[in-house]
Amino acid sequence: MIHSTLGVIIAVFFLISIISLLWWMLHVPPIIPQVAARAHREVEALKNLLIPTQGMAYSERGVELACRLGMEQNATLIFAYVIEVPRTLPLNAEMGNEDKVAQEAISHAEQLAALHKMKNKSLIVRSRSAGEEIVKLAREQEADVIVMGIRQHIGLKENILGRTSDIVLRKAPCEVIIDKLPGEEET
Amino acid sequence: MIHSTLGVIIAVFFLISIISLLWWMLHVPPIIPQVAARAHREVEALKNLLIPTQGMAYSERGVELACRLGMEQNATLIFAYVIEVPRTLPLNAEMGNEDKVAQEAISHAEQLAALHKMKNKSLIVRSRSAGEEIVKLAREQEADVIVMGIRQHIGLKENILGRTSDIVLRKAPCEVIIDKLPGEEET
Amino acid sequence: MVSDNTSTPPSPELPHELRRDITVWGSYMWGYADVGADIYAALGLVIAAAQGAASLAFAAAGIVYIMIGFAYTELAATYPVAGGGHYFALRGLGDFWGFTTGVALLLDYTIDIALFAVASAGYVNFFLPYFGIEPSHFVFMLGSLKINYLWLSESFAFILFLIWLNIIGIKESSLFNELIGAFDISIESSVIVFGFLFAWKPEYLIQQWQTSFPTLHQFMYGSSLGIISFVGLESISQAAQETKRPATIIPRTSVTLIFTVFIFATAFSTLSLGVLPWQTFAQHIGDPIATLAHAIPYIGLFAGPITALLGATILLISANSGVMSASRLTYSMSEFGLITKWFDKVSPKYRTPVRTIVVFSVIGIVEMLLSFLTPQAMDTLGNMYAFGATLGYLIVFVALIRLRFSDPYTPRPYKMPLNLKIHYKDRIVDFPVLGILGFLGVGMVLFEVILTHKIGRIAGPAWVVLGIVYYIYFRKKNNMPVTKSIERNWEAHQMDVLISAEEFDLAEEYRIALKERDEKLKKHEQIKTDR
Amino acid sequence: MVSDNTSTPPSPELPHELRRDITVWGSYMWGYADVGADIYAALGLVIAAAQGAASLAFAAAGIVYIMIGFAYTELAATYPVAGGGHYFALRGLGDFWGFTTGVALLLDYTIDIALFAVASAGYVNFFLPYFGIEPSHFVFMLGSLKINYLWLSESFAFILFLIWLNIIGIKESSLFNELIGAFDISIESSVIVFGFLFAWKPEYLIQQWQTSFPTLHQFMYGSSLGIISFVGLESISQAAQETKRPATIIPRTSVTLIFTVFIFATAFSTLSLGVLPWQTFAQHIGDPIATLAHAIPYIGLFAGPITALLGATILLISANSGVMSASRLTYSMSEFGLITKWFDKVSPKYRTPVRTIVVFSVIGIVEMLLSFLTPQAMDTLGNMYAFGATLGYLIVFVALIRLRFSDPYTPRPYKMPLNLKIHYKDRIVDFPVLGILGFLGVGMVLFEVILTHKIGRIAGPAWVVLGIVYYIYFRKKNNMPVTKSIERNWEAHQMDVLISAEEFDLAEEYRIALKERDEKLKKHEQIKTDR
Repeated sequence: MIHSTLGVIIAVFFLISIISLLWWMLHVPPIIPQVAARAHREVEALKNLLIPTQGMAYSERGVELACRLGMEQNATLIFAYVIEVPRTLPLNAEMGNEDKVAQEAISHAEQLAALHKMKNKSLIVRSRSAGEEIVKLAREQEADVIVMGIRQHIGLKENILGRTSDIVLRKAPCEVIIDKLPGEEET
Repeated sequence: MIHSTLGVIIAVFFLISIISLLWWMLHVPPIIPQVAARAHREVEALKNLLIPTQGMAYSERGVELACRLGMEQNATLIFAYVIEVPRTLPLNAEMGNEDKVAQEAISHAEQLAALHKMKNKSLIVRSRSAGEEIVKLAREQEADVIVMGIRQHIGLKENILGRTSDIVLRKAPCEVIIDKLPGEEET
Repeated sequence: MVSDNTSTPPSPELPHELRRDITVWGSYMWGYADVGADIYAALGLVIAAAQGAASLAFAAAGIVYIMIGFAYTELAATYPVAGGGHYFALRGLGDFWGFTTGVALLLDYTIDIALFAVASAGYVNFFLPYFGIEPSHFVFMLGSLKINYLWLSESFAFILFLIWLNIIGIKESSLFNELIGAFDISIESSVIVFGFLFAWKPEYLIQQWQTSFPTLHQFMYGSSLGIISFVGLESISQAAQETKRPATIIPRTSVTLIFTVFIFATAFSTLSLGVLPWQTFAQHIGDPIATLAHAIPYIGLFAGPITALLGATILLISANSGVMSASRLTYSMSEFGLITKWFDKVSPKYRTPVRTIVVFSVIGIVEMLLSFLTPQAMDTLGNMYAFGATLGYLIVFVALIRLRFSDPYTPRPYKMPLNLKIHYKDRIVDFPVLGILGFLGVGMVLFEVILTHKIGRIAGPAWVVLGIVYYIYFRKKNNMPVTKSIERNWEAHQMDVLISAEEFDLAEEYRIALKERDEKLKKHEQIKTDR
Repeated sequence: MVSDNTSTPPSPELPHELRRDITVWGSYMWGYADVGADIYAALGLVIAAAQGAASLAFAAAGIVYIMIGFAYTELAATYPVAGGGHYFALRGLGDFWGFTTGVALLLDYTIDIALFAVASAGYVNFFLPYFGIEPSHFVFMLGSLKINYLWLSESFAFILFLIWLNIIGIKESSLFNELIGAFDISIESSVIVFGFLFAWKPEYLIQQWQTSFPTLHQFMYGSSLGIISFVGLESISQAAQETKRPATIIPRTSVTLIFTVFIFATAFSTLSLGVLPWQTFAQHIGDPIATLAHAIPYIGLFAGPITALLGATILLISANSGVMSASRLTYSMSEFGLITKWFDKVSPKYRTPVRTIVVFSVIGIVEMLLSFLTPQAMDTLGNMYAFGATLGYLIVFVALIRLRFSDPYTPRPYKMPLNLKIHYKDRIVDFPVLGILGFLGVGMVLFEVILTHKIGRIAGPAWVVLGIVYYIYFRKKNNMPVTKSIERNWEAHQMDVLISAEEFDLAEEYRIALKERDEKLKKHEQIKTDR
């Protein structure tokens, strides 16, 4: 003889909550092996990502890559646009619309960072050699990794990477990630 | 004169639900600029990631990187261990414990993929040249991108990348991402 | 916001397009304007029919309505252009069904204009005695018919005002809605809150539930009337092409509208039966909110003027919604070659489709005149209203299901919940289970409408048949296929729509989806030629 | 599972460690064994005090208890070693407080052994008449004191059995708990479900609430008694070093224990007052579950044997929990040089700390003998029980707060909710607001215990003071600092703990956190030397 519907509801609620608590308790997540843990945590430790950008589609690919890499640990993205000034000109020479191009490249990168809701700061610097400057910036900004999107240099047989990335790869004080798009189409 | 507490509860509930509905409606997410959308969507389109692994700490870094890159779009990771057989031996020669090493490298990669709950498959192949084989696998498996973690080659002045990565960068039919760890410490 | 430096310049090849001037609040209000008046009209009717179970009847109707709402939300977010149901049917089922849906919905919008302008003027008459004017004096006899020419001219003036308002710009017309709508929502909310706080007796509601539970037939009739109070979501889609970032905003405003209207409808009916006996509402079918407000302490004192003001304004913006929607619907139909090209013209000065605004508002005026001349006309129009809406919705459900198969590449930022993944031609298609349920639900209501509405079941289909006759004549005359559709490049069109809507993310998603499909096709062909 | 090929080999330098043999269910049951018996004891007391508001009193006590639970969950997951509260205090506040907490908790565990073995034997006596044995015949007189020597020897036998069980292995001892615990949970759940289905009258509960609401003083007393029913979470931490993957499993079992006990306590009290008047429970304080079960249809028929069996078993595993916890606590205290090193020895054969098991169970036997010889001893022990637990918990809360500042690098897989981010020495520290509230809550309970428990407020502190006297003597004798702590390499120790627990992910997190700190320190020093 059931006395009240409220009693039935409480009884059912009691059973459901006890059973679901025990069910949850017994379903322990699987063990994380040491190798997996190490690779995962070391990437997690990358807090400062330096991303040299040129404002081209391939640079933005690098920015997106950096966003994915840094999202989980809420890393800081440092965007850098290096204006290469030829040695024939003084370092602070007027360079046509280079400043405007730099601004635009940086703003595109910032939009991507905003899409992923990531902390970021931007630098526009002038230098004789982009490669050397990037290495210097990595040291100054205490970057944990440099992420670069690069272009296919068609016909460049002896060095597939181009001058800048070659210097960065050789001299960088930190990890370097190079993202090379295939050469066929450039949007 | 308030007639019933239930009435008060309903009135409050009514107000809260109407106000919160309108509040939610009025808080539109910000616009996604075209550049950001393009970079984001193009990375999202990478569905097959080929990850050559050597079972070293630097290879696992590449695996972790690929996981981060493919997580959002639930991409498939294809792990490949290439056993390089010297030209002096037949291709199916006994190679000491190479098979065991390969198995272990693949299993580490699979553990990382499992940590990120990602689809993956694994290949162990024998070849004369690891680089050529990776390029061939990328074509066969319709890889959208090859992700490789590499080692610092100390003293190798003329080619910073090493033979395998150089071949892959030159001949790959798709995007290539190279992750170079700094040379100082190898765990 | 970073959007300013990336907004697209107006396309040079289409110099006179509609202008994107509607904000989030505006989009919501185009829907609310339409729906708000519907509740006003339906509350009394539903209580009279469903008696003690009126809240349940509203809730039951609400379930069908929520499914319609989800379907419109998906489609409007996917295809953010003017045209609403007609456009979805055109995309999914071809020209003929696009036209049929359009003509069914057009019926509703012109009736909106006529019915609600007249009803709004009726509420205005409440205030005239305070200014020494007695509306009932302004009457002349036409045969045996008494015609109130003051009321008639007021209604006429209202429609003329709305025509003018809609011509000068969607921004102005939308602003008018936004202000009045905000006022009306506040008043309605106050009535509900005050009512529940100071007048509502739960024991009274329970007693009515127990003693006056309707028969099944009464209940079903009541809940089919409840559907009327939920018509109106369409207007949000009609304004899509003039809404900023429609693919983002329309899902939000639609979902909000679905739930606010659902909450209002159940709250009003629950409140009503906890304050007054259902018989009282049955006796005052025409003005349930005023009846209710009179019975609530504090606000009861102002109930007369407040509810009259509320009625006058909410019905006026509802008529405004009718003018806007009728013009955009026909503009779109003309653009796609379903009716004469003459309507496909945007005023260069105001960026509004002046021709359709004038022509279809005039049709509304004609309907209004009829309703003054023949006493049954009002009933007839009401009956046709239900027929037009349900027929349109029924076709839209079919289009929704069809489009899931025929156009899987267009990104759907919002999908109806409850889908089954099924294999279809090498692809995985999300089959919408709720779409089928919605189709059956609306089908049942349409069946009931045809069964119970004596005039509507003749006049409604008659309007649609008349429309189809015109369609056949028009297409033949212009050497266009009648049963088949005109060839159109939907993909380029869709891409243009997304870009012009500043939905870059969706545009990229679409571009990549098409690219992947093309690559797949190319590979398939290669395999074929290799053989 | 892929874990097998990566499990660590046993460290060669510590050949005789405790063995990780406790599973999820085992870990949960070590806690439940302790708590289950406590509800059994407290239900009648709380109802007698809080009358119609007993459920509310349990809920109020539950809030303090949930905070204690969260604190233990955080600490046990962060430091997955044996020792429980004593270890946390040692890490957070140093050797002296580590010892004080340990000695307070040790009091509780030895009382556990004595009290619950005796009570369990009491329930066993229920069955003896069915075998023709009348327990009340086995009595001899000692002066004016009647001593039941059958009961005494039963209790003695039980404790000997538990000593043997715990010596042969944690796996065996845990299995014993797991089986009996599962049975007891099922029985208790059945009583609740059957009760709510067939005997519970909500109107009866409401009537008691309205007519027998306690005074504030009665209510507070009742809810302070309610805390007793919640003591016992500690045991999960004591078993941590023998639990598989403790940092993952212990948060789960603790949280589950917190909520199941909370649900059981509120359900039992709500059920009781909806079935019988509170006065009935006040008259049968000693056996509330049996009283309740008798009043429920169907199961009422078996109520006598079932509740006797339930009582006997649940009290026996509670005593088992006391034996295990007392031995691990003292093992850990010895390991860290707080008591003689003689106890820091694991049997090479069984991998259990045989010496501590035997010695501290014998202390339990002594307490048991006392309780048979002096009728007040039972009361005294009960009073001391509350004192020991609350003092221990109070220190643990301080340790929790302190550790957030002093040891921010150890990964905390679970953190108490509600934290304030504050700056402290160039770092951001999560300051635990709930820790402060918990401290105040437990502090209030301790205050109440000292105020109301006449014997406890003398005997409890006396035990602690006695302990401290031993501590001073021991540390002086061995040339160890008394007020200060021994230097220990906590970082290496923590890393060992994490690795041996197979919590590789946490170990990596810890390694990287320490590396980052070291780099920061190096840079700071460089800047200093550069000046």
